Amino acid sequence: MSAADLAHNCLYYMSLMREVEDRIERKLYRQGKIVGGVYVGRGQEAIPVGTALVAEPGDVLFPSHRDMAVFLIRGVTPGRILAQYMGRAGGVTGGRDANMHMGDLNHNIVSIISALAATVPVAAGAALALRYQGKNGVVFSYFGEGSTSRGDWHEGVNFATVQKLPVVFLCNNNQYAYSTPLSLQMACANVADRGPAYNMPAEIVDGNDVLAVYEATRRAVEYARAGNGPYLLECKTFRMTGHSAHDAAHYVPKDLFEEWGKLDPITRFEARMLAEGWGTQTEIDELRAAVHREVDEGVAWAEQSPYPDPATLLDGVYESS
Amino acid sequence: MSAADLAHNCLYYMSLMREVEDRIERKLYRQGKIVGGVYVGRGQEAIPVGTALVAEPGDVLFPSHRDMAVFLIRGVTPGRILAQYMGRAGGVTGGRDANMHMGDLNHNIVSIISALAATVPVAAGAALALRYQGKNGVVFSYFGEGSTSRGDWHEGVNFATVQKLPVVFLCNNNQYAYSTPLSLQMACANVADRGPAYNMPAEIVDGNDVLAVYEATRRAVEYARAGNGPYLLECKTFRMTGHSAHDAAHYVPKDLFEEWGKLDPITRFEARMLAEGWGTQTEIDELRAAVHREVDEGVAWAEQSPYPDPATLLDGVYESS
Amino acid sequence: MSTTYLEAIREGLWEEMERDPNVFLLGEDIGAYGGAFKVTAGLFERFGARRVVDTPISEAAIVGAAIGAALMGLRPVAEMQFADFITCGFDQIVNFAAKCRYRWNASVPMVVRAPSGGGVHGGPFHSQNPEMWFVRTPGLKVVAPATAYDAKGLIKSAIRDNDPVLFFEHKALYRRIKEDLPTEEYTVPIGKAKVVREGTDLTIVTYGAMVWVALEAAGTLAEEGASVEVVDLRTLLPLDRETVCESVKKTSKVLLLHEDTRTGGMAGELAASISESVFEYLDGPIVRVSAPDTPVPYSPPLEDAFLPNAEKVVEKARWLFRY
Amino acid sequence: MSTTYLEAIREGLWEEMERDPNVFLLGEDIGAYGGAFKVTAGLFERFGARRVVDTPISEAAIVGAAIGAALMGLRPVAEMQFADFITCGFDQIVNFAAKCRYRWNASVPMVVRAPSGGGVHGGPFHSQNPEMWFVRTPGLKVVAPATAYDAKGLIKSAIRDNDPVLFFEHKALYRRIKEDLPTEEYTVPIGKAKVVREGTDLTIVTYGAMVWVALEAAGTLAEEGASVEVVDLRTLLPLDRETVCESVKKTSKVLLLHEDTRTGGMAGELAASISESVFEYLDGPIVRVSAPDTPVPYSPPLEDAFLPNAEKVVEKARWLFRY
Ligand SMILES: Cc1ncc(C[n+]2csc(CCOP(=O)(O)OP(=O)(O)O)c2C)c(N)n1
Ligand SMILES: Cc1ncc(C[n+]2csc(CCOP(=O)(O)OP(=O)(O)O)c2C)c(N)n1
Ligand SMILES: [Mg+2]
Ligand SMILES: [Mg+2]
Repeated sequence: MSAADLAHNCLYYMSLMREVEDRIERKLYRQGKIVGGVYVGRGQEAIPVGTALVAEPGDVLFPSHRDMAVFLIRGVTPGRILAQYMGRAGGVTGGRDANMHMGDLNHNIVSIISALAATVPVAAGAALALRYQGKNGVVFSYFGEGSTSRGDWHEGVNFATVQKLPVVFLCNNNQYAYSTPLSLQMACANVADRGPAYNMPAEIVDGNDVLAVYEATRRAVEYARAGNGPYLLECKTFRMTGHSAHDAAHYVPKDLFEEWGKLDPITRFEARMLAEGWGTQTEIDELRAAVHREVDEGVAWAEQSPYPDPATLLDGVYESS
Repeated sequence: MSAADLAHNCLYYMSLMREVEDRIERKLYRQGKIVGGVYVGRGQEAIPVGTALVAEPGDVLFPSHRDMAVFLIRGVTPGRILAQYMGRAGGVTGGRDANMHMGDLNHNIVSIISALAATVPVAAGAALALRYQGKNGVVFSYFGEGSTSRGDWHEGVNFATVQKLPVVFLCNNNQYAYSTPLSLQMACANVADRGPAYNMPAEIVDGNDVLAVYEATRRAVEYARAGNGPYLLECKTFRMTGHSAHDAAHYVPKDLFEEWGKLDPITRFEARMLAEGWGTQTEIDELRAAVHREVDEGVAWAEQSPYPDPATLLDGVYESS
Repeated sequence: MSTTYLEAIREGLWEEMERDPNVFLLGEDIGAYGGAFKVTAGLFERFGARRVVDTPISEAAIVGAAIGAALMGLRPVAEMQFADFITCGFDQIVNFAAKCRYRWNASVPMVVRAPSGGGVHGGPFHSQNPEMWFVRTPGLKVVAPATAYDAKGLIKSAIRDNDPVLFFEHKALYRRIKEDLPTEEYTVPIGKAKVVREGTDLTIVTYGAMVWVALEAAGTLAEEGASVEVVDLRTLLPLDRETVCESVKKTSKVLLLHEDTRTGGMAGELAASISESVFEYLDGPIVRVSAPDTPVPYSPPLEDAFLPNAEKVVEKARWLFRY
Repeated sequence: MSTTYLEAIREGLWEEMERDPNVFLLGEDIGAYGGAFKVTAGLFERFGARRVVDTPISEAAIVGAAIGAALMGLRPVAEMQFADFITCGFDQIVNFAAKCRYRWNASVPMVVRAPSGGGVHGGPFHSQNPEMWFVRTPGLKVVAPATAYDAKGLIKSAIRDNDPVLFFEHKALYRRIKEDLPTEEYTVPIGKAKVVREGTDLTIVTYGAMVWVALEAAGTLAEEGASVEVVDLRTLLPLDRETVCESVKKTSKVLLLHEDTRTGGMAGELAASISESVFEYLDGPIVRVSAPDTPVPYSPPLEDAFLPNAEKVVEKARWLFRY
């Protein structure tokens, strides 16, 4: 892929994620069309985009709750995602589960459960399976810095490193876990400081720079795919919203929002594109308009999708049922 | 305490632990007087002894399954311990639980449960309580290297370091967890390599050298008591037995037993005592004889202790019952 | 001055913290933020970081630390952000806390608060009713209040109890119900059910949010001439079998109702207990109304179909009357 | 050539591994060591480290990795060293594995083997019967064989099943029972109970090690002229309510027996089910024999008092006959 094509892809998926999430959080949620929790990755789009664009089709991805672009990049349509949030039959889980609790093995995406970091050992098991099957796929395991406090995180990472499994651990360190700042979450300064505990390479990258994330992910994936075992990538970023749509984040010092707002991954990358000559302002404007249209269509598609039929309530608890 | 007194104490408790455990594993168990699992700390006595001798009365100890000397040092008699193993009413748990699953808050010792490392967060909570109560006690949290793989270990250590709690984490790295060697347990070379993950000082000490353990523990305890937070001490040693009395440890290369046998903490320390002039051979012989007598008496005491009355089966599930 | 169920819990915590300096709270985001549901709002400001401890995302450490502090004589109240996450600290509760006293005579006076239940469109992981995992574990006490009065009185009793207590607060009740509470101090005893409506023709035994469903159903049935007694268990373990059986003796018909899924639910234990003790008084099958055996679905039409409601109760009661 | 219960499980694993290259094992000390109980002895030598994976002491990782591998199309069989430690991987089982299919239509064809049960002087943490934690969790299947024949046939079915199956092997049966097994291949279907002794006066419903206790009791009662039918559930979830109810219809009296503690035990679910479906056939209370509501004590006289046995069953049955 040419640098310009890559740049275009990066901008497209970051913008698409931003727009889908904006629509969800600022429109549909407030209109009461989405009930239940809404968590967005505003300001963090460079992380799912810069990482998932590296993934090969045979790689298996375990996005967390602020990684919507992973779905978009793997080909899950905005319509299905929007329908998911609205609890419609056309949603990824057909109304069974909410928001980012979705997966689709046709796209090699495994659904999180709500318990944070529970996917980490599962990701290790998927990596074990890929190696077992003689495939050279890599597993992408996503989580926030707060999730690294969980026992499952430790057990999963430890097992993966002992077994030298092809997993890249992708941490978005947005410095908050709900209302809890890093300093009340861990005594170390960086999540990457946890790498040596597992004899695992750990790298810190600017999580608001999509190309830096992309390049670092390539290094990580190459390392893992070559059979060297897991690699931890800590993407420093900031959560530009409350924890969820109902949280005003009063506990975050205002100047942090301002400071990090200047580092917005999309604005920054648009400037970079122009500077590098990877695109023109017109192209950027067109991209933005196209994204808008795509999301408009997605919303329309989702809204026409019916609610699931209550008669299906009992189906699918077991294979036969 | 004079160096000679300290040395005498060290030798006495190491020998007492050795003798009690020998009696349990090599006599009572084989005689069928102990049913259920028997795990001993043969060859590792320097660790519970060198650490627990540092403890102040107000310190709270969480010994694991190879740390019998902790009980002896805190004043739990061999008789009560032997009765515990034999399921007698006079045992520490009155026949309710087996072997090292015992605790006694009168001696500030908390009982492990079987799930490894489950005591680690509990130890953190005890340390929180000591600080809360304005006491300057330190908590001693014991575990084997294999137990550090557990999620509870990670969560407990992480919480303790975030809260800067007065806990010393005391790891006996005896290089096996049941049949599992270190290399299948963790990808790092030392348990101490896990310290930086929690921004916690971590020190490696010769776990078969009781004075080295003692001195290192003093450093660790001083650090924790001063309010600096947890300290991790990794005591390198070797499990000179099978995992339990029914395990012949065929999976351990024979030469490892030979090699480590030469480093037996008791033999080694006796030589050191003589060399340093902390005691004479006569004194050592007398100590050994005294230990023998003490354990003989303990066994006699335990054997005369009745079995618990089945009529008490339902008592004590709740406070009132 | 009406008090919501949520405020009642907060008041209970507050009063106990004022009364006993050994009471303290720990959990995720419970400090300055006041907790995901704001149950602990204001407590951090009043009692400070020493007594309102924000923790990392570590349910095993939260429960474990509570156990450790309890063993040292404190009275910790741990919060699970959602009851669903209690599975992450499960071993600590069922193996450590529950068995300490029986094994080595050590008290663990700890409370674990857990916002549970559906009807809030929370989906499979924010709606569960996990009580039966604990009701089947000797050594624990399990409480599930239905009213603001009981919520306050029971949280206070739970804190004073010398055994580990799981306190299931129903999320759907938090702000939906409001009562005038006594101004003087009171507690509600653990282990005592309550007849919340008297009747002679049928006993409905239930707890938590379903008490309101039962009362609604009883109202409808009254219009049809049936006199329904409603027993609110309030405590699930130890179970007040006596109050249940007394009621059944009187009415001879019983409907067991819970929001939890059917198989292995509380109704089973009640059915066994009733059948063992007052079989001869029964003049009809013991019937159940519960959620079906599925995860809790998210989408409103599915969740509505999943949850028991007054209509389903009335229908089942009518069937039983026809029996 | 007689086969023990333990050998039967090993044979089942072995045959399935020979048959299907996607089947693999993971757990603590299951490789060269052959597992704490030697169930997997010889499999490492035959199938190597790729298919017999020794893990760190990480129950959550063991179950989690099994889920991940199952999602990718493998058929992992995870071993818990003791069933008691399943609490350490609890969230993975009840929230991850159990709900995948319902939530997003993903198969988790995983088996978790768990040596459970008392009578081996294992004390509170090596003797538990944790089945009800899982029976109350929709999406799981739960199996608890009583015979070598069923153990082999059910482990094979469990491995071939496309849903997560918990396989409780009773430790006290491992080497205590021996049977001649068919030389040809067979499986035993999940979800089907079995009448292991026919009778007309009383039905005893039970499972696991208690099947043998029930049979012993039935023998004693036969000498007293009572004809006792014994139903071995074999699978606890999905529960074969039909076989149970058919038997009760025939005998009109029922005794529910389990080694697990009483409150919240399997007997509750059975009592509810029987009372709902075949109430009119009952001519006496549904009675229970079970362990009491305590942790499992270690000391032999205490454990003996704790465990149900034939004497206690006979006594309860006599009471019921007198009723
Ligand atoms: C085991 C568990 N405990 C608590 C929660 C509630 N919860 C949901 S998201 C969240 C914060 C997560 O923080 P982090 O991992 O840093 O991810 P971020 O939201 O910042 O991206 C919490 C506490 C949960 N989902 N799972
Ligand atoms: C959670 C859990 N899983 C498995 C076991 C079974 N088990 C008991 S001791 C042991 C090995 C412990 O190894 P380590 O921590 O190194 O201590 P050591 O025995 O070597 O002193 C195992 C696997 C257990 N007790 N708890
Ligand atoms: Mg975060
Ligand atoms: Mg070890």
